[in-house]
Amino acid sequence: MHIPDNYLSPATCGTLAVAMVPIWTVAVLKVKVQLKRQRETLPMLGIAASLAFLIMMFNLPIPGGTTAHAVGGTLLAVLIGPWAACLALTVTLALQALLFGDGGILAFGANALNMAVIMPFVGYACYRLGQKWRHPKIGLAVGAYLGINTAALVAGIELGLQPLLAHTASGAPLYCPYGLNIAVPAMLAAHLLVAGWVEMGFTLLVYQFVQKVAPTSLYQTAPRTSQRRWLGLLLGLAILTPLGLLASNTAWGEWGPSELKHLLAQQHLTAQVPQGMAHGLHFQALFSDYAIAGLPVSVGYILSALTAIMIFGLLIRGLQHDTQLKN
Amino acid sequence: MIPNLKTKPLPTWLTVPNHPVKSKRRASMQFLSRNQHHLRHLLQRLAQPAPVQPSSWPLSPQINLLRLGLVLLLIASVHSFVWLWGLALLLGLQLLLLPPRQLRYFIRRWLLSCCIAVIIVLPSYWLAGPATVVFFGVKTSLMLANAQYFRLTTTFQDVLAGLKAWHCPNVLIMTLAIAMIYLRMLGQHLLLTTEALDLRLVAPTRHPYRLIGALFGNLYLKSYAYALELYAAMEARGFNGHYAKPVGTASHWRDYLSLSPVLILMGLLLFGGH
Amino acid sequence: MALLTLNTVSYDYPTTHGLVDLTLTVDAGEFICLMGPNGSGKSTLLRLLSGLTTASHGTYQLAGHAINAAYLADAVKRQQLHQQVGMVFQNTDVQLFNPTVAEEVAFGPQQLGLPAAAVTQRVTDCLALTHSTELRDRVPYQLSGGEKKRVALASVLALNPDILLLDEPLNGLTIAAQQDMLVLLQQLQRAGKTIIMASHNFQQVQSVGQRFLIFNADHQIEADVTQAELATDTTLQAQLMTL
Amino acid sequence: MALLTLNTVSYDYPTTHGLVDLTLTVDAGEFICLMGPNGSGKSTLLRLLSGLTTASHGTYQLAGHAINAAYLADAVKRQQLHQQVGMVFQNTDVQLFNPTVAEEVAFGPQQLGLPAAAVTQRVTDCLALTHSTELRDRVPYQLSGGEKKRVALASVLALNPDILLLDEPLNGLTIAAQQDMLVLLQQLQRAGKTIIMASHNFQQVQSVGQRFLIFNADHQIEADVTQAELATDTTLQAQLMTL
Ligand SMILES: Nc1ncnc2c1ncn2[C@@H]1O[C@H](COP(=O)(O)OP(=O)(O)OP(=O)(O)O)[C@@H](O)[C@H]1O
Ligand SMILES: Nc1ncnc2c1ncn2[C@@H]1O[C@H](COP(=O)(O)OP(=O)(O)OP(=O)(O)O)[C@@H](O)[C@H]1O
Ligand SMILES: [Mg+2]
Ligand SMILES: [Mg+2]
Repeated sequence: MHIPDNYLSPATCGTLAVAMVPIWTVAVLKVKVQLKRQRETLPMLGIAASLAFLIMMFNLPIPGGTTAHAVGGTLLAVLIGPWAACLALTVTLALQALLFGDGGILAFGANALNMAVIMPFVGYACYRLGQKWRHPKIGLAVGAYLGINTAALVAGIELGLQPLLAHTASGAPLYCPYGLNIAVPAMLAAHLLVAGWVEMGFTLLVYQFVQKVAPTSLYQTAPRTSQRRWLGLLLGLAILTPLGLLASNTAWGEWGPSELKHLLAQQHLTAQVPQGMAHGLHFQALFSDYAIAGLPVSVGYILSALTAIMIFGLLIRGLQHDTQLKN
Repeated sequence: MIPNLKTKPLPTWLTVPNHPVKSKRRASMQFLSRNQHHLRHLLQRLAQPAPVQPSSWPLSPQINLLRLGLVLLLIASVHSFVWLWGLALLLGLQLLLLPPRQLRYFIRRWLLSCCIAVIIVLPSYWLAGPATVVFFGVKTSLMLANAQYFRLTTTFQDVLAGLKAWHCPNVLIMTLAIAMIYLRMLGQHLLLTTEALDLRLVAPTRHPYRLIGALFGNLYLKSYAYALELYAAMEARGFNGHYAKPVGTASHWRDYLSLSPVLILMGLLLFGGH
Repeated sequence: MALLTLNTVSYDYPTTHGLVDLTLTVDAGEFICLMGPNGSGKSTLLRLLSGLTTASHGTYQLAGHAINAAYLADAVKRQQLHQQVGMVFQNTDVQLFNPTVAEEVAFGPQQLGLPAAAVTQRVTDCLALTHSTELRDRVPYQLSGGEKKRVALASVLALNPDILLLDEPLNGLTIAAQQDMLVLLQQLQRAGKTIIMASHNFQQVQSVGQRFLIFNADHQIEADVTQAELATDTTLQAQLMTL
Repeated sequence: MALLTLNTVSYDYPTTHGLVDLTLTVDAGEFICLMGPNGSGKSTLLRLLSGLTTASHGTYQLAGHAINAAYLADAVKRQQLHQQVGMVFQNTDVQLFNPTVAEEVAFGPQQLGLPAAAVTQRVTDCLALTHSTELRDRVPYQLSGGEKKRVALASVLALNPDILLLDEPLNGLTIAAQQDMLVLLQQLQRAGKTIIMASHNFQQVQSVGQRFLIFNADHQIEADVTQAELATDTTLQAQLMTL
């Protein structure tokens, strides 16, 4: 589910990160209100974040001998409230990206949208519906399943749009090379068949345990206030996001609908890439012979020399003993 | 000392040895030991944070964070080897300033993460031909190297300070701080609980999922109880949402100097290409 | 004037009673031992005194302020309270959260904004007082049970609180370490601190405690005696020997 | 034949030693007390004996099987080992994870595949033996410190293991409860169980322990004496009074 760096174009990453800013702002405001009611929400945020980290790390057995892991978005939303869950999961993703190298740093916005917004909110909405109809458990089960699958769907769309959004003049994709017709089914299949069920089972069982032991520690919804405003803002964003995604990409590639078919069929980067901004270094040639095609020879020499010096420097440095005293 | 009380006799089942239960199914609980392994690894990493470079050339934390973002953005947006090459040299220059021990540590960790990336992250590119794999492999490893360098040279406190300087809301920063603390504690707790569970799993369970539900449900509830205590313990010791730490008085020209190569390259990329 | 006053305080957990109808006055500089059967409410009382929870009924006043939900909701006041009152938990695991022991002890003074030299001084002193100097660079959650107890005390001492609440601080220590700790506590008390300590070890605390609060299984205070009174009451002594 | 044998076993934590060069033979039916300073390796030894970790050097044999990484990697063998060995942790918090005390105690017997009536029987018996019958429907993590200790022992007893490893089981109990527990342990030993218990409370365990293993601060066994030998050795007795 984590989208690593290099799969999404910088423009997409940027757009999604910018799109996340208002959501985070709303979340922070909402949580501050919640904090006034219950002071313990503050430590709970941090705890929920580390709990989510552990949940994502914990291997669950699945029939057939392999393992999968749950994400816990829906679960957290039900336990501490959807807005708090959004913040907690954001923090988890930040921890993973910044300190543990899990998931991309640039793709942070995209990951946050999928896992910290879509998953908890879809899940929580289903749970609330279920509660209304007096079957919270069914609502939760459906929510957990739908939540992770919706998130996977959106991730698939983000990935699948890349060949359309970012490609070279000749049509070779610059980032994720798979179009919607491959990325979306691939993401969905894995989640519909396996991960969704794992998530559902995990969520239900933990919920059951908590409900049995300490029903009061589940999140109690606040008395209804002006929810419409937030909803409107979010809906507006939801509509704006894909627009921005498309609009801001024009600088990187000229996208024509007519090219669509051709693009999706195109799986090979080799022939045309890299037609980068620095005027084409044909990197196949780089490895076949030492001449660096498409570059002034002098620049190539300089780069090579610098590189050699650098490698030696690093080697020497790496083999040295530490001379400075540790304090 | 012990009065020889007239004690009730033990129940008979306690006085005869158990009939050993033979289990037929194997490997049903393997996932517990696998998770224990992961948890131990995590705890070890948390316990021995990467040795952080003594700041011989201190940058303000917010600039550090910005630099990382910009460099990664650059790497992600360029599509030629020459640019990557230049960026690699830039990183190499920084690496030269590292003490040897840390350099060795860096290289070990970097190679490891590259291997993992190549195995896990990149296979989808294999279909697209070897050249794509090489190109993206180089790109990814360069990104990983930069991220790794950041991790190696930045303390967690600095990340927090950087985020604060960029006006990240206090709630988020505090959550991050508490999450980091709790990760250690909950990780340790989960590890010990799985061990205790292991000791009492005398036969394969029919319901491993129910166990897992209990494990995490319990972890949540206990941590809920601990949350208040730990938070009070932190508050009791003067914690009020930010870590008081003497902030390094880095002069600004250093910050801008270290930022300049990235900015120049950025400018070149944006305006020079067309 | 009394330092802290509890007036007909009760505390109810969702399923059981924690404290029932407790009235108590403590003066500054006292050394109080809480004793009683398991589950009688000692830890609950300490949690209440430290401001972790508030009474279900009754009032708690500390140095003239009523400590209630409204008081604790105010971050500034809460912090003032916490600087006055230091607590060592029964399960010290929840109390240690820094990456090294030295940082653990330094955390409080740093938060108080002391200069670096003073912080270092306090760390060194507190580790020496608790005989944990050699643990300085270890990771707190990887210590043995007794070592954790000592570090937890050091980290609370570093804040120099007026009131020390200790929940079974002797558990898991060797007898020699227990005696060292009691001597230290006695020194602290002589220096003017108020100490309230829960313990099941009457033999050890007998000589240092100046006042004994004895709980019964109904979560009430059954007896409240001074050291002098206790010395003459052999039946009570015999009872305490079993608690 | 010896029940368990350790041969020049060492255990190293990443940063410190846990055990150094330990050689030990234990026969079935012994009652052994582990004593020693804080951080000397008692808990480490118990973790090793229970198969939670394996020795860094040296060999550990239990009932003729060498317990090493290969042995523990086999799920079936590990489960057999766990049927034989029961352990109460020093921090009992980590050991209790079921929604009620009754389910906590029933967990083990249920795993053994006993019929429901037998499981209920065991639960009732074990709770009675540890004087925790009235805690039956409580939530384990909401118990007081001493109550947790008793429930943890009950939950291990319900498995009827041959070897009981107890890490400071008396901590946090009232003196009366400590004596009850020791009487129970003595009964168990007379019924043929092997008991290995870490403790800092020499006064209490003096009369029940039949063999004393005394660790020193260097993680080695300094003395290994029987109750009879100890009775004549007053200097050792005096030393144990401080551990
Ligand atoms: N978090 C909790 N939720 C519900 N009940 C609790 C909780 N903590 C304690 N109790 C109950 O409240 C009562 C008082 O507990 P407390 O921890 O104060 O006892 P204690 O005197 O400290 O006992 P010990 O000597 O065993 O530590 C006990 O009956 C206990 O089971
Ligand atoms: N998880 C761990 N990681 C690293 N070192 C540890 C760990 N646990 C214990 N140690 C260290 O190993 C040594 C032995 O610890 P152990 O817990 O066995 O002591 P102990 O005899 O049980 O002490 P106590 O009486 O305080 O419980 C100590 O120096 C301790 O600090
Ligand atoms: Mg208590
Ligand atoms: Mg121990």
